[in-house]
Amino acid sequence: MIGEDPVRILSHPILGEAEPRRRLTFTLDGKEMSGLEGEPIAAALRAAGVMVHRYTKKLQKPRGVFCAIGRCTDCVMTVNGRPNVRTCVTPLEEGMTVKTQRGAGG
Amino acid sequence: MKNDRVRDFGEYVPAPDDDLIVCRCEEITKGEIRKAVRDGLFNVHEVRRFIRCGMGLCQGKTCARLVKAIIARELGAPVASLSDATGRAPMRPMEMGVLANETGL
Amino acid sequence: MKNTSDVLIVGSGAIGNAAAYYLAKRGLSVTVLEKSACVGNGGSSRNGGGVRQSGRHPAELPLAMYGVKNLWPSLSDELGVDVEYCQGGNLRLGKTEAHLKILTGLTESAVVGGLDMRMIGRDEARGICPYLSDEVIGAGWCPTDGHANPLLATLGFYRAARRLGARFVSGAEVTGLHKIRGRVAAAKTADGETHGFGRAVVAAGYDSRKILSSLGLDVPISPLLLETLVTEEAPRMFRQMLGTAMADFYGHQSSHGSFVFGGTHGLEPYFAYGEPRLSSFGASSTCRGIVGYFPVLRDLKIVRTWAGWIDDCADHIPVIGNPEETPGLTVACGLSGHGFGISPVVGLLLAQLAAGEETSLDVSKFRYDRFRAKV
Amino acid sequence: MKRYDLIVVGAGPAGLSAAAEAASLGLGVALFDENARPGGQLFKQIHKFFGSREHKAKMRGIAIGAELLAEARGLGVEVFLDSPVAGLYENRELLVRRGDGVRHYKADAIVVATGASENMLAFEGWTLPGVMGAGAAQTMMNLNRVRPGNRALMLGSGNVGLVVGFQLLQAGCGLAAVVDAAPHIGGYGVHAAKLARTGVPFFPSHTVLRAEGTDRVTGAVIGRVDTDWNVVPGSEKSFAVDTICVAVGLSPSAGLLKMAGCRMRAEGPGEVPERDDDGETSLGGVFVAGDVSGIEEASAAMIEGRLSGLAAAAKLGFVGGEALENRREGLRSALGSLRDGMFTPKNRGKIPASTSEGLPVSESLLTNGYLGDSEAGRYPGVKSAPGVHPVLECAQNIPCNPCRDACPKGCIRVEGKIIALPEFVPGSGCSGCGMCVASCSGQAIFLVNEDIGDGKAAVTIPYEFLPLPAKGQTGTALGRSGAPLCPAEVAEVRLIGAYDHTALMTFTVPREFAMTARFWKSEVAR
Repeated sequence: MIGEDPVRILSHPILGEAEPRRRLTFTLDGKEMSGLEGEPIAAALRAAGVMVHRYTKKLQKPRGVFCAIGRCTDCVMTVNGRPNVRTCVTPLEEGMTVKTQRGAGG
Repeated sequence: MKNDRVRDFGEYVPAPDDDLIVCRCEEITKGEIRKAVRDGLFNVHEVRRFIRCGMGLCQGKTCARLVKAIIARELGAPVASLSDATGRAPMRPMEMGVLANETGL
Repeated sequence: MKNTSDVLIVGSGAIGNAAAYYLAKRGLSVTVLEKSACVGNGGSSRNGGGVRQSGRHPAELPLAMYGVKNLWPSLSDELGVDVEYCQGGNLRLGKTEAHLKILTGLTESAVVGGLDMRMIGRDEARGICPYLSDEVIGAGWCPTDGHANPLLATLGFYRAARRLGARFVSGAEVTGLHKIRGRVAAAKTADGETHGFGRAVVAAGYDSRKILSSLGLDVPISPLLLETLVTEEAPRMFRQMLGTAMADFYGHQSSHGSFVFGGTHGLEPYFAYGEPRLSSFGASSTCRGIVGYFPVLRDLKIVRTWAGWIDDCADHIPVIGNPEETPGLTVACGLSGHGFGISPVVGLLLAQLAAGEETSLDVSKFRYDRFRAKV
Repeated sequence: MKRYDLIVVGAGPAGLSAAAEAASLGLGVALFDENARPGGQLFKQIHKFFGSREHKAKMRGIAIGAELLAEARGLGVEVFLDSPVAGLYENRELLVRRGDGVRHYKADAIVVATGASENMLAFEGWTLPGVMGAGAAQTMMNLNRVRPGNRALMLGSGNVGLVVGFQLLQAGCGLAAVVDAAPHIGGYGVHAAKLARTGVPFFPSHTVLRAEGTDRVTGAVIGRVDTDWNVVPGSEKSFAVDTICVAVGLSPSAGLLKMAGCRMRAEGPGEVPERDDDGETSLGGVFVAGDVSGIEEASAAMIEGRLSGLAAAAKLGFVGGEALENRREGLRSALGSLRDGMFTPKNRGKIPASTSEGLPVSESLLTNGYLGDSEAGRYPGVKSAPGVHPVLECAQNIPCNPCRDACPKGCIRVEGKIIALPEFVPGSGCSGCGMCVASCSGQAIFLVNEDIGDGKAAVTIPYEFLPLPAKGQTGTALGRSGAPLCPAEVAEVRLIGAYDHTALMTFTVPREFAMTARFWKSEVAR
């Protein structure tokens, strides 16, 4: 099941085999997608090949994961209607609606 | 540190990377920072307050060092002569509703 | 550089910088000495940005009205920087009959002073700002009030004054002023330097008290902590300046989209003067106030909180003028937490006082020696 | 108000160590961390640590994290996860987010162990998705187990850049180059050599000029810089990469300390808190440990944590006298031995010309990332000998000695300080057990049998990649530089528990390559 996503690391020389985890479904801009229970939204998106999380307010430039530990706030998206959610530290939940954020969202 | 702010910077010489984004949150460029310094904003705090670089969602966690280096270079001063921006609570963005819900006082 | 100038200003806050600008514009040589390493580092950069006329003491109201009529609308053009002045009105909100009584009192007093202000009901208030809690039953409404960005206005005056040739020295703490042959004519800084001048303007917030005491003047001001917070950027919601009958909080949405709110929790007098430090409960207190009146803001994230000092005067209105017993000295202090909105006009009055001109407004109510014992 | 003797902020190596030390002395300790799992960066650090036994050398970061957490919990430390500390206020009061509210906590002593955040470099295109901190790549692949990309460029050759570069390879992501503006590689030579022998090129005195792409990174252009940091015209080189990792140093995450008014001092381009030898700051009773007090390795952070936990305990009267002195002395000496050698914090930015043994430092290692074939023999671990024997390609004084302890036969000598270069003692009867190979955190030890008959030699290398080759498989032997040398057949692959995930792979090559073949690839050279 995990093997559906080619960028997931299933076998790792040090970390071993990936533990099987439950698949969760969520939507990105209305499109149904899936990820794994316990992983941040950003990881599920990356596994699905999504790189662009938002477009900036002034220059409408794309942004994605940059620090991955919740500090830089570059990876924010509109999640369940709330803008500016740090996807790299927010766990994925079943049924989430995730939207590519434009500017400040809203 | 006493700082007499009378200073002649001479003509502004545009740099090829003036349009480089430095503050990622507020999309402030290197050129804007350089011009702010020439306008008399001589430290990290004043530049932040005047052009908002480092005042966005991440509060300067990414760009602080870069901004400081640009200011120092424009002033012709060592980086160590400038202090970093102050730390401000909350260390991570926090919803009003959460902050309002105080327990354990 | 020679340490002499026509006018020496102590303090580069909003008022000192505004005075420097208006003086430099008059062609006078100006030096501004600032204790901090940073210009505009006191209350000027730390307040909620209100440009209010409503809720002012009758003595202060003419200053606020003059500024709103004559200075604020053109300030961005004048300074060459957008100070984000927004004349969106002021809503002072109430939830109880007791609140309405306070608001009615404030409104009546403002009307006597000639201000366009009135009490409005629940529906009209909601028509002006649709995000109010259902608990709001009425408000005082002043349509000509508004807000501006204190950082940009304070630094904008600084920048404009500097362009006109005013000399600013930061990190220069004035330890005392000195008379020469009966006239205030020199200032000493902590590093032992002396500055000579034709006239001194003291606009140093609470520190003014110590500086003035070096000339034998005592002004009854005390430091009061102010705590402010700012949120993440949000889509445009409302233009008004907001407050409440009980002054639990006040604030506005800036043109950037972030909300700036200040608040009081009642324990402000008990913090010792020094580097201003936040209380651990202030932001929570302010947030409770805000979400109580604007439940829709509950999920909005706070990104920064900070503290500053108010120079609170015994009767909560400023001291402005040229004390007769110290020729050569002009004073503006004790702005008592409502200085930002009147900073351009106070700066202009200081410039007029220092330049020996007739002032645009009567400042006699702000005399330094007006204080009398109660019994 | 919930009150503790000690509150520790940050459950990384320093924080966990501080909490455990204090709890072991009887303090009531709470530990707060913003993350869902404790360990700080330890759980991303899948490489083996340097140092000696007391520093948990040759253990991997992940295992150290698990061990420290178990120790702290076992000693009664209350660990609060998902609990970001919003602020540090007067009287050692903390405001902490707990669920959908905030709680107030106070303590008689506080240890701030909030770690560091990555420095950044601004260049054209650096805001494109695909440009990220090296730490971000590490988080994505080692915690979240997704590859950050398929082919990356690493900017920065300090230990973070080198270690994360290797981890990218382990995760199955290609590494196009390691680029550094400095004229020399900043991190340990052994870390660089691990990359170089797989064929990763190093570009010292180069900087990234731009990231290419419109909606994500599709390439990177680098250029050479002269001594004034100006780009040399015509020196541009392009790489087809989808990921650019930035590893240009770390800065203390000192926000809590600064908001509380802690005195800071300038250090390099940033600021660090002023502190005494035990980590106490200008805010009495508030201590710092780990990267927040100045950037060092995690091994040092753990000892600093112990020292601050101990000092807090002493301040609160839980320990004193000889017990305190002995413990403190032991910890300080352990810290001192880690801070010794060529890479001591005092040497930052400087390159010594010779080792403490007086041997010239390998210029090739510093610029190309590998020992020149003609240089290797000058170091005491590299000697020819009959039969199977270890070859220790350890050429810099770094604080590390597990190889000595790993050898049951006494073939390896590390004299005096742990920064001394290991020496191979010929004739001591190497059995070829491979424990030294697996114990070397720098993967710089090889077993060589220079003559196994038939004109062949056998070379055993540490191998931490998947898939593991099979016995009999043919491939190509690569030299230290990653250049193909000759065909090589896999003779044996050993992976036992004691090797801790480092496989020992033996391949055979013509005899003349015994002292130069140092890696193996399954592709057959054309």
